[in-house]
Amino acid sequence: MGELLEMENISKCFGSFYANRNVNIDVRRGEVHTLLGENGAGKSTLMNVLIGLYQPDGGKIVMNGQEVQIVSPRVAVQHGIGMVHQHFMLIEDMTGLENIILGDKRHASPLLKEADDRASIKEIMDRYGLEIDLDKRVADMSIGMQQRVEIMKVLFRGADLLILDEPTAVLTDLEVEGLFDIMSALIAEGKAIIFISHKMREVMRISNRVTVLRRGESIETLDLADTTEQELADLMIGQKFTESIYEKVSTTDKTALELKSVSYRPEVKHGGLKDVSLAIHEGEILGVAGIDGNGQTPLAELVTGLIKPETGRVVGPDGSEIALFSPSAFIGAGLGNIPEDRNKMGLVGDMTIAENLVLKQTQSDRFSYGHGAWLKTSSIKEYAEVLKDENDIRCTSVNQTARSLSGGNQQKVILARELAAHPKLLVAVYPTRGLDIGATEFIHNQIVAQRDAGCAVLLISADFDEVLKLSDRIAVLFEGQIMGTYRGENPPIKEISLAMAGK
Amino acid sequence: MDFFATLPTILRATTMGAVPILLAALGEVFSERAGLVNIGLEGIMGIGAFVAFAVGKLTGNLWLGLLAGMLAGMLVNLLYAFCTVTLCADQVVTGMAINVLVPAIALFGYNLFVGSNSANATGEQMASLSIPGLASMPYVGDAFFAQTPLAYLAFIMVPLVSLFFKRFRLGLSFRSVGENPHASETLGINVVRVKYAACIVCGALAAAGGAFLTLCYTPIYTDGIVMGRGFIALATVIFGRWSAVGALGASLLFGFFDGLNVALQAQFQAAPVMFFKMIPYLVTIIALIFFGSKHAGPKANGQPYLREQR
Amino acid sequence: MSKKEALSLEERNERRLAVLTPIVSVFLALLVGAIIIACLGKNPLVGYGAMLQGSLSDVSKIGKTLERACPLIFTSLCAVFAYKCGVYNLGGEGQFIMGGCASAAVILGLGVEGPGALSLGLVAGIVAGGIWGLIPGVMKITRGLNEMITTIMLNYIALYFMEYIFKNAYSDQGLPKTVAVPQSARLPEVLGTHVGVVLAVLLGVFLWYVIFRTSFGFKIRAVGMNPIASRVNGFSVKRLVLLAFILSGVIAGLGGAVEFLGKTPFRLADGFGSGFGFDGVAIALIAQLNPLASIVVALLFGVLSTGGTMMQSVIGVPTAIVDIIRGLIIIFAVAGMAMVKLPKIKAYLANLGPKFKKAEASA
Amino acid sequence: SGSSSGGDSSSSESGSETSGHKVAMIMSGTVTDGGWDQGHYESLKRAIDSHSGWEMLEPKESTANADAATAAQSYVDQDVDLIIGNGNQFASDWMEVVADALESHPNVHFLITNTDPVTEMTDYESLANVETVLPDFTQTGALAGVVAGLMTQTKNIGFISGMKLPSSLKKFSAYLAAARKIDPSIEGQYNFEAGFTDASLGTKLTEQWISTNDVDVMWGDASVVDDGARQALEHAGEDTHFDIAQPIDIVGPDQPTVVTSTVIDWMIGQAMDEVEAGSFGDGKVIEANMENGGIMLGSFSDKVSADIQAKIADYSDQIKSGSLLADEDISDIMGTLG
Ligand SMILES: Nc1ncnc2c1ncn2[C@@H]1O[C@H](COP(=O)(O)OP(=O)(O)OP(=O)(O)O)[C@@H](O)[C@H]1O
Ligand SMILES: Nc1ncnc2c1ncn2[C@@H]1O[C@H](COP(=O)(O)OP(=O)(O)OP(=O)(O)O)[C@@H](O)[C@H]1O
Ligand SMILES: [Mg+2]
Ligand SMILES: [Mg+2]
Repeated sequence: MGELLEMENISKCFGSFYANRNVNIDVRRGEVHTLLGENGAGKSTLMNVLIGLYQPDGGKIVMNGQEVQIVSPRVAVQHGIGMVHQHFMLIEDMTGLENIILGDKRHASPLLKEADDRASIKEIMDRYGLEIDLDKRVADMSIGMQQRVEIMKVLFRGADLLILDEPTAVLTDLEVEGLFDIMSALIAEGKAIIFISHKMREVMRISNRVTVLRRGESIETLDLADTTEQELADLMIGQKFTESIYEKVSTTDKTALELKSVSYRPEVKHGGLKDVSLAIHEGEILGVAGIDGNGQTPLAELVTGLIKPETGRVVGPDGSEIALFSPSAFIGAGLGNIPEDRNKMGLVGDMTIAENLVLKQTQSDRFSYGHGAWLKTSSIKEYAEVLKDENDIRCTSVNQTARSLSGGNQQKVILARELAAHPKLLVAVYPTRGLDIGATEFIHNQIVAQRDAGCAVLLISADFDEVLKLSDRIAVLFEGQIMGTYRGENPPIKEISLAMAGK
Repeated sequence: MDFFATLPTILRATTMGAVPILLAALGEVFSERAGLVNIGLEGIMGIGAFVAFAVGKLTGNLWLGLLAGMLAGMLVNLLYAFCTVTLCADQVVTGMAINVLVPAIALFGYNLFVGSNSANATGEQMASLSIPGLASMPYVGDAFFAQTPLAYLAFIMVPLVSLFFKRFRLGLSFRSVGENPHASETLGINVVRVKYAACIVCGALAAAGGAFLTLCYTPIYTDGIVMGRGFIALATVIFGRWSAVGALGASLLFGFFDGLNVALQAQFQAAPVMFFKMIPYLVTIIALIFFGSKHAGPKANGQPYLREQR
Repeated sequence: MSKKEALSLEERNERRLAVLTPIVSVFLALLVGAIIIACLGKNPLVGYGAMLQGSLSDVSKIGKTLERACPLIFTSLCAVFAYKCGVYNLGGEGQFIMGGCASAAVILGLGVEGPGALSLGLVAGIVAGGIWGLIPGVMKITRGLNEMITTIMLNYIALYFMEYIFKNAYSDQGLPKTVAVPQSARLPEVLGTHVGVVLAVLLGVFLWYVIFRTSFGFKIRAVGMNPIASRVNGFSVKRLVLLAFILSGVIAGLGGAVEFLGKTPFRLADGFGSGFGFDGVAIALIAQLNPLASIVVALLFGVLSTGGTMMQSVIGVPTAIVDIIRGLIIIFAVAGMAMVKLPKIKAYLANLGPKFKKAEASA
Repeated sequence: SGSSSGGDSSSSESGSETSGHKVAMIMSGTVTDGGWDQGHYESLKRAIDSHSGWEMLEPKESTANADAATAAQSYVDQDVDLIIGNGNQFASDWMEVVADALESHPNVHFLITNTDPVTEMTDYESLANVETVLPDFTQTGALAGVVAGLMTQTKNIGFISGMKLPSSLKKFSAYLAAARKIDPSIEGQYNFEAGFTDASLGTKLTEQWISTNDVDVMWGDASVVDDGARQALEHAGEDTHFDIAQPIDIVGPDQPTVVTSTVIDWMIGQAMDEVEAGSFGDGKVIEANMENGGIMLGSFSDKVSADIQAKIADYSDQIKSGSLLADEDISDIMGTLG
């Protein structure tokens, strides 16, 4: 048949829940085969089965016409399968080189053969134009380079079939182009790639064929040439999908927060701020565009009170300078925060959904007697039920842990909590990273609704499309500096792109 | 007191005191590098001390005693491994349970072994081995070059362990498992096997540290003979920043201040000596304050690992 | 609607397991103990009978058992509170001892008597325990030092400090024990035990309320589970962590003062508080960090101690047997509770449920 | 540990119909500690051998402070006639048990060793069912002192005790005073805080004294810590460094440094006699001394020449008659001990 891989009737349950049910997919040499599906559709699960991390509860895997049992990632490597995981699988404290050669078994010697390995890695780097600083600690690398390390790990082990699980979720457009170049070079050599992404633009651009998964089942496999973006989107969510277009508003002059010549560790290129002046107005969305690692994190931390500027002033809505930089002070002044890392910063994963929804309000009279002296558990639960329905949080009960939710639903919990407090300033950092089109749409709608209600929104995103789509004004951040501020209505895309590259 | 007159004895006490801690700490380095914090060192040292004592006495062969002790340590730590690695139980509590259970087993064994026959209560001692020439050096000669073979072995272990983590494929795998087991697994490293291996090595080394107490220090076993050395070993691993050389430095430091404590006790006899006894512990804390960086060690240290869980 | 019921059934099952596992582990440990006893040629049934008889057979025995459990309740509550906030306080013993020392120092040092002295002694214990908890807390917050190590080191320092108290500072005629607390400053007796036991139980109930029913406890738990998210969401994490250190120290310190003021011989001497800290940690974890369950488990440990002593003397087995049983209980409980949380076992147990249901229905 | 004569409990319960007596011993350490508790245990065994009709229960070893009262209570419940506590630490822990037993179990008696009821049992309301044993520590110390004085070449002798008890202070003072009767230039090193479990501390302390103070004879009063001291002596040379053991006779080929032992018998036989006769109690103090065989020197190793042995015998007679040491000799030294 010429197929490199066939997965037939694969099923995988977690407890009594089927993450995959009778999934079928076949992959040919020299193609990019895209898996498309909503959050929780079972894409990663299927791939984890293929790579030997999970053991399937049913079905079979055929490689090159022969049935194989992939009982561990090691076996997968032997069959020439390699995977770049959705969440990076890197040892942050080790160098790029160490990460790449880790666990590799090509030498019989128990000793490390760094020089040999370095040479073969260099060769691969040259062949595909992968640029990696091998002696840098992964923790000190940019996200893009980390991803290249991930790809190198797979190539170094001689994979014929590469699985890329949402590789672009964290990349800038420029880096995505670089990745696509590498992918093209790989398939030109006859290797096969399974690609997962929620960004339809990318899917349309790079795929040869697309398999759509829905609720753990494979729906259809289509040649890209025979389909359209709309058809794929409809198949994926199981109903007609319409993407909203938001009206841009012109800026009011009521300032919610203003940074005046603010600096924070200006000597650091990636992770500092240099002489930043920026005003966020009520009733507008100010989008911050820029390549990840150019000061987004300190900017977000600064406007949420997590860090204190080293020089410069921060002025509140009434024109008074803010002196106390603590999250609670900012929250008290009306801050809503959708933080960068929902698991680490947004939610207490081991607490229930209900508890996460009232996280900041346990002392309020609504949820406790005597200013926090006795929690009203039933009020909390009722409130959670209401928010759950309003925000379409999909869960079996508000008493299940937040950790057990999918990313999209976790994000909805955070959004519900933050918006229920009617913030005056909403800071949203990468709010839709990794979310499917449906969830993304929902989050976007909510953010725009807040703006329309008069809230000032600071949107920080590495997704340029998202910034363009939502922002009323666009500021560009490069190496900790604001390169310029641009209008959101018919934005000068070319100029902005250049500014993002520091030109 | 004349510090320089007592120095050779303090130094001798330093090395004698450092060796058992060092051995246990080296074991703990393996364990923590693979992501397992083992508070049960104390108990493992205890069983090592007893079994080495009993088998050494029974067979008259101290090396056999040492091996038996190490074997016992491995077995005990396999129990720890089963609970923490296979069952994903809490590491601190499991270690704590080891510390309650294992010394009790050792004491029980001792009761059976010695019975009321006090002739069984005193065992054999390893003879020390002077290195000709070096042993007669002033100050350090007696302390460093007139040791028991087991002590030399302990010191030789330090560069070997260092080398293992720096230059060996398996050493790199150990480290990766402690940093990010999920990533290690995706690279074909068998995380569970590495963790078990770490536990076996840790059990053997910690038990050897215990065996040193009965084979090289004093020829008797008593309940509580480990006297908190297992906990000190834990501290030296942190203080030594999870490296073998660091652990050596930290255990020598502790040994030195423990030696100083005894020297002070010996010379200032009428003073409230309990304040001298605090010295090694105070120094450990102070040393940690000044040199124990915020570096928290292997990232996944102390966390359970299940393959099919994120 | 049916979904909700299914979940609550699952929740109920989980809760049932959480209670059942420790109970089963206790029985397993006793079973292994029985086998060892039988191997020694003694009758385990007689032994266990003696254990019950020696610990629970009459009011005064129950009183003694409660008194034995009392310090363990305090140290386990100390561990519960710290762990709930993500603080691995292994220094319960040191804090307990310092509580006893401070209590002794103020009462014997000032030579006071009467209920005033009693309250002073308790307060001193609270303060000293709090300080002994504060020290590792400050070291953790400012220098990032691992509290497991610092608290263990502080245990030793406390131990030697106590030696100074009972051998030098307040020694009874040069003997290695302090002068006894004056009769009038001792904790009053109730029903064959001292009132400290009541205090311990009330404290347990109070802590349950604080941890699970107040906003403060909510924050403590949140910090314990995810300090970063807690900070982002406006909790003063460092302050809460420090408070957890202090309060857990306070609990243990109060325990030390109660032990000193309530239990014969009303003195500090060698062995005061010995092993209570680690036992407390084990109890807390068997109780799954629930203050109320901690009280129950501590009582079990009390029964084991008093009854175990009786068992040894009646059937003549080595002391180590009781320690072995205790160790087995801890390890079985820990392993058992981990085991039922494993996905495979969980799935198996979840499948058991419906099967039982079906069997019941068809029967 | 060792098998008791009584077998299991069923027989011991039925044993109450015979007129036999039961005795139990409670200790902090173990019967094989090579020191304190072993000495007590051997005294008890000797007493049992010479008293038919007495049955010994399994000794209660490793008794934690917190369990000391419960342990005693468990024997009270079994109507054990004589409950022995090895050391004064039991005096304060047993206060309540003893008082309760007086009413509920009048046939139960308590013997606490190394305890002076006048100073250490002031808490007790009644001493009707209690006696103590108090060895003459001046005699023990003096015996060890003359041996040390005769054996030392360097004129430096050492002493390690587990705990700073009045008895330890008295022992050391008599030890040094007696040694100085032989050579007034003799210096004594001491440590009263070594505990009873850390053998390595004994080694380290002794090594210190050997190297900086030239100590060549040690006398130990700290159970296994003494073993540690012997270790250091052996390391320094077993032909020139000597140890005096106590409280049991352990001279033998596996203890090359031990030249003799100061042996204490805890007079348990006398207590048993009193129990049988019904005269036990009232806080009497049973004294153990050289006259009644409670205190003696054990056998000598071949390192003690016949000549020295003869001198020791001479001095022993003086000690026995009280003529060797004057009270001031002892109190002078005791005053320097801090
Ligand atoms: N380790 C796990 N344990 C339990 N359930 C899991 C686990 N992994 C996945 N699941 C379940 O399987 C379903 C599919 O998850 P999976 O990660 O495969 O989704 P996905 O399609 O990759 O989603 P996304 O687009 O968000 O990456 C989820 O809804 C989840 O409920
Ligand atoms: N530890 C866990 N235990 C049980 N189920 C889990 C666990 N982790 C994840 N899941 C399940 O996996 C599903 C998908 O989770 P996942 O985190 O992959 O979603 P996601 O949308 O990919 O999130 P993200 O965008 O953060 O990667 C969830 O629906 C959840 O039920
Ligand atoms: Mg996924
Ligand atoms: Mg995702």
